[in-house]
Amino acid sequence: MSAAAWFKSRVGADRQAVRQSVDALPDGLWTKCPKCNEILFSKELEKNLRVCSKCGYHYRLTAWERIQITVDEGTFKEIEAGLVTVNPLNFPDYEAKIERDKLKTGLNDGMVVGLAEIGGHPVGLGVTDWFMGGSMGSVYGEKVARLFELATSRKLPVVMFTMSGGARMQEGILSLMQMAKTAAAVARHSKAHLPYIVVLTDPTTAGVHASFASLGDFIFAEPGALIGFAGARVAAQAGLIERPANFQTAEFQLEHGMIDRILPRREIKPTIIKVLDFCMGKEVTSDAE
Amino acid sequence: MSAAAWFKSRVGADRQAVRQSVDALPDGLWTKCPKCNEILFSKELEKNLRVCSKCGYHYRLTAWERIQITVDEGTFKEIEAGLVTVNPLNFPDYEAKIERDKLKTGLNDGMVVGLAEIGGHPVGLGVTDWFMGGSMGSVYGEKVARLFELATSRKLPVVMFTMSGGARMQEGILSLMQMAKTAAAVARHSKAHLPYIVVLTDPTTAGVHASFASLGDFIFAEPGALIGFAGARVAAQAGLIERPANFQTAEFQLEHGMIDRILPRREIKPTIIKVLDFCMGKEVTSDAE
Amino acid sequence: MPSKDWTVLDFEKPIAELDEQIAQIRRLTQEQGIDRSEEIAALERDRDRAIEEIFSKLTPWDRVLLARHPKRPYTLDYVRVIFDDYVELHGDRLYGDDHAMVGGIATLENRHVVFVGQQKGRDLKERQYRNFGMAKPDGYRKALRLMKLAEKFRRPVITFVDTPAADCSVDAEARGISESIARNMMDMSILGTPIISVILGEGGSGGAIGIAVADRVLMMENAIYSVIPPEGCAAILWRDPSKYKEMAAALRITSADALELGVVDEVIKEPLGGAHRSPEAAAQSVKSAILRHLEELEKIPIQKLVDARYKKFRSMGVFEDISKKKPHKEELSEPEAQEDQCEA
Amino acid sequence: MPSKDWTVLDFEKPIAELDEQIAQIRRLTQEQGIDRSEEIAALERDRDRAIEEIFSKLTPWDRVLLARHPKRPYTLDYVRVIFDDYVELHGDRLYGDDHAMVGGIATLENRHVVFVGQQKGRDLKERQYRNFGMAKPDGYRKALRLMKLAEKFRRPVITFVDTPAADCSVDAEARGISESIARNMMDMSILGTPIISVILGEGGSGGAIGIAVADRVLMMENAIYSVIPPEGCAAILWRDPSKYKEMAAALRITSADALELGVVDEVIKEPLGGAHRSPEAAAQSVKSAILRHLEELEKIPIQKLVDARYKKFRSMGVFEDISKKKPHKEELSEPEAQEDQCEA
Ligand SMILES: [Zn+2]
Ligand SMILES: [Zn+2]
Repeated sequence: MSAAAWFKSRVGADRQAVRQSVDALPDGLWTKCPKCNEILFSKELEKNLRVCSKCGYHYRLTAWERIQITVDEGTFKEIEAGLVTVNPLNFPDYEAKIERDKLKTGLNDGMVVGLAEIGGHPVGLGVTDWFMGGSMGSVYGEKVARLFELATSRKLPVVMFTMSGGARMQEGILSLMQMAKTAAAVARHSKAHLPYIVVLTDPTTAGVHASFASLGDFIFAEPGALIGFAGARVAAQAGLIERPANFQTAEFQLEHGMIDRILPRREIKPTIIKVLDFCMGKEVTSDAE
Repeated sequence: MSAAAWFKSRVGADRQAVRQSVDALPDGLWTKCPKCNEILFSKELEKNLRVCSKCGYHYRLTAWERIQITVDEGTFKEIEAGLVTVNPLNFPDYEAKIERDKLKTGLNDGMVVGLAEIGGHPVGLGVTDWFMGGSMGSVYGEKVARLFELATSRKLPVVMFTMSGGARMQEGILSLMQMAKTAAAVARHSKAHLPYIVVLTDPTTAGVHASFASLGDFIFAEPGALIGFAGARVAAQAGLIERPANFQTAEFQLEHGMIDRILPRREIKPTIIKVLDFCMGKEVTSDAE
Repeated sequence: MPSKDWTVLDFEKPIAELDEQIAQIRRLTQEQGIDRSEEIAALERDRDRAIEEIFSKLTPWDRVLLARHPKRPYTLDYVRVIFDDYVELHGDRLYGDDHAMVGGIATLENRHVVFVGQQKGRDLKERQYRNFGMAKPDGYRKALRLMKLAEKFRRPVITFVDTPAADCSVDAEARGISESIARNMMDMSILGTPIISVILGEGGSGGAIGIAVADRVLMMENAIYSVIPPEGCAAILWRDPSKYKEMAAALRITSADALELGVVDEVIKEPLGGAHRSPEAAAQSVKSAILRHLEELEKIPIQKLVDARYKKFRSMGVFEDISKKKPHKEELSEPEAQEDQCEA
Repeated sequence: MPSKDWTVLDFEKPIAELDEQIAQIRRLTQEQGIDRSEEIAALERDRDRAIEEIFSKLTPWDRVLLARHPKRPYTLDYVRVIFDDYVELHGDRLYGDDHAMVGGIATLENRHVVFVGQQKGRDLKERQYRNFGMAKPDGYRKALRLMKLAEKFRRPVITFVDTPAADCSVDAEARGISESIARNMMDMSILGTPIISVILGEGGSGGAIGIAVADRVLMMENAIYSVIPPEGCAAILWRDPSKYKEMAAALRITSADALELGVVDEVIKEPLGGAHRSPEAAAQSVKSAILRHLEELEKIPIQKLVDARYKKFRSMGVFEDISKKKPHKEELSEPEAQEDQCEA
């Protein structure tokens, strides 16, 4: 699917409508910032890439919104859209939840992968939607692995936007194995001297953070994004009480050496292009060897 | 030179005599431990590899003493004994100090390198004596580099006993370059899949610790050895006041993940043999590839 | 083994009572010199029948209790039986030495191997020293350092998994616990030497897989392997921590489940009543399983081995590909669901 | 630039006075509109002659003061002029982000490069933030991470050296400052991409060489490169810290010395009076020197380049080999000293 097609589709329109019913004030024209409570003109908010112009709060984006603001217009071609989730463990209520989120998002699962161009560079692109908490099950992991395999065979960089609550509990141990599977796919892509750029968005935690999301040659993050190993509820279970104020934020991870830079949303695409120029640009240091 | 020849030589005998005049009580038969003040029977002390039987204090060894207790009897052949130190910077008093330490140690400089067998394994061996504070100048660095190059060409492991106050100030920037030179020689040896075993003995600091001494596949240390980056006097200059009690000891380095094990002197040779068996033993996991 | 002992699980109580009877008769035999061996043999038969009876009906939650059994042999208990000449090696050469992750070089029959594994503590003091078997980034980095030594010297790697989870404290997070686990999985997936992992007790999520990307993954009969502890899952998913027993079943965390789901290659049978009833025999079973797999793996050229390792993990997961059921279209607008499962 | 200014060195005072005179006349010119350009030109000639006169007699200790000059351009001042599209990258992916070591990707004319360098602070606050340009293990590990990115994508590495020394505090020691420097030298010696290092100011011992194992090592005219600061050396070797000026000479730490000793490949001339009198011009000189060397290095196949880098550092040091002067004996008992030097 293309981004334009999605936005025109029934689900795309519904999703936009649902978002407005959540964020927007009754008249629909104005939206209240959940962080600073500023009243924002909805159209201005869209123009500002859904970043609050007052406090810089970065709203979460749908997969298709992310694609739209990231790729060169009209260049995204989805792949592997036919992979759909089943219920391998016969886990209670799993199918119902999947159906609910399919309706909500218009997607078969949380990970959308495809080929696109960014700044004229052909890339493999992965973006995540908030489907079952952005969790990684078999379909999610399989799509990531197939994306890396395709990129490896075509000598393409991979650009990945992550947003995830972790491994999907409803697929049990199979979800855990997606961590190994995606990490192994990254290994082969990396050995082929191909670049992998990760942008961590709010939130990126647990099984996804502890696998392909932490393995980029370049790792960026959106300001204020929740990023960490223990999901909030797991951490609560573990009784973590004394924590620094910025614990598990992008800023904490930067301070602790885990990410390259924090990028406000507007700077993400230009920075990715600079990095792609660096990695894939024609001027090479030596044609010998 | 062989160890036996050294012990029989005039300098060897003198050195033994000098040591006794320092450590020993007037009758020569008894020695007082500098750490616990225990009165030790000198012959027993020698039998105990110069480790205090009461408190475990490890006396420093001369290069030849170290060789004698480490290699299979009669297997050590010194190489590069002809390298001698000059005074490239015309540094004041340097020649006089060199001459003094030549007389004291019977060596041309602090590093003694050669070929030997340990547990039947042929190895390249480097040991250090307390010559100009165990400092690394051009001859010292050159000998280390030549040892690694010979070991690389003959596919031999390298076993290295370090004892050093750091780079030799009297050779200025040339001493600093020995750090790069020795590290580069280790790199080539390591790329050839050959093992490098380091035993850090008291003291190993500064330029030697920050170059080949920290690059072993296996790094062991004698108990209580002073090990660290800043030499004691440099650290004093830098005004380091609040330090943990065990700062810059072997025990501190173990706690901080920098060394594999602390080995009492008696366990060093058996452990080296186990490691050599592991690295060089005939049973391999796969003859394929 | 008195039945009031906290180290006896509820469902083990009948067994413990028979054990106690047998022990009493043995004591009497010694004290009084009367031969009561037939009586003992009969009681032992009763006890073994009781064990078989009880173990044939174990629930998944019972397996969790066995995997965490306070008397269960831990990693170093296995090491002592399985390996000779073990030289423990410490430290990650970066930050510290993690006592929850142990490792070193050792011999296994004629072979030289590298071993790494998580280590729990037996008493309170050792438990704290071992951080309850929960490794921090330093532990995963130490493990990777040792595995790279194995690769350099072409020796196989044996890893023993026994951890409730990786440590998720503030300092583990600050030093990159996610990065360390991710890096291990990535580098293990291309490590140029055979790797065998054995899940001995608790195979706790990322903490486990961080040292278990292996050519062969073996699993003790009463071990568990899970994406999340059942208690945590119940609390998070159903917001009802009391449902942990149901969750243990739903998550399919037993060795039989893992084998059926294709996540482990072999289940190692434990001695009657569990590994803790005969740690030596359990270790011998692990040893012979490792040796058998090593012999197979050693015959495979390294590149083939690494490729097979990739394919192994690559094929894990269950899903459906509806694009394969009909001609592929560039833009599927509204995919039709089909219900038959297909394994990738 | 009033002469009471603490940023003016003693030997710069006559220059500063002339600068001040010129500046005053310029101000008057502006205020009063009278053309005094001839007078200014004459004064400028005087000043330039004074500079030449003063700089022709600089002692090694004066060079130390210039290398540490409070107005001397620092690493990022050069970066702003030399590179375009600089994207700073942070962190070692292990522990932290060291502000004394900066780096990232950038373009240099048509080329894509990786840059790393030590960064000092200008005012007290920034000095503390930059830890006075003294990097900890995290800084060296960040530098190595970035250099490995350069190798992966076949881009050259440019490093800028300006550090009094590596940090030797308790926490630097605890995280392995020695290991980090040693590892950098080892890995740089085999890094599969061209490396150019420029010593901009202070080339302080292990702290400097930890990022300076390069195919070409260039050195600013007034930079120093030393195994130990002269003050420290005087204190340790002569137990008399007041002898630092003599020690500065004895240690041979100037750019001319380094060139003569074969430790650097080229000295980059600074603008009249030192880089701080014209930072832009200084940076342009550095830029053209880097470009010239890059053009040479790019023509060399990588393996040859790495071999040449090895030989370069391999040949540093001065000693004598008396075994070459006479037939080699297996056991030399009492070597005879011969006094002529030979370079390895
Ligand atoms: Zn706001
Ligand atoms: Zn004593």
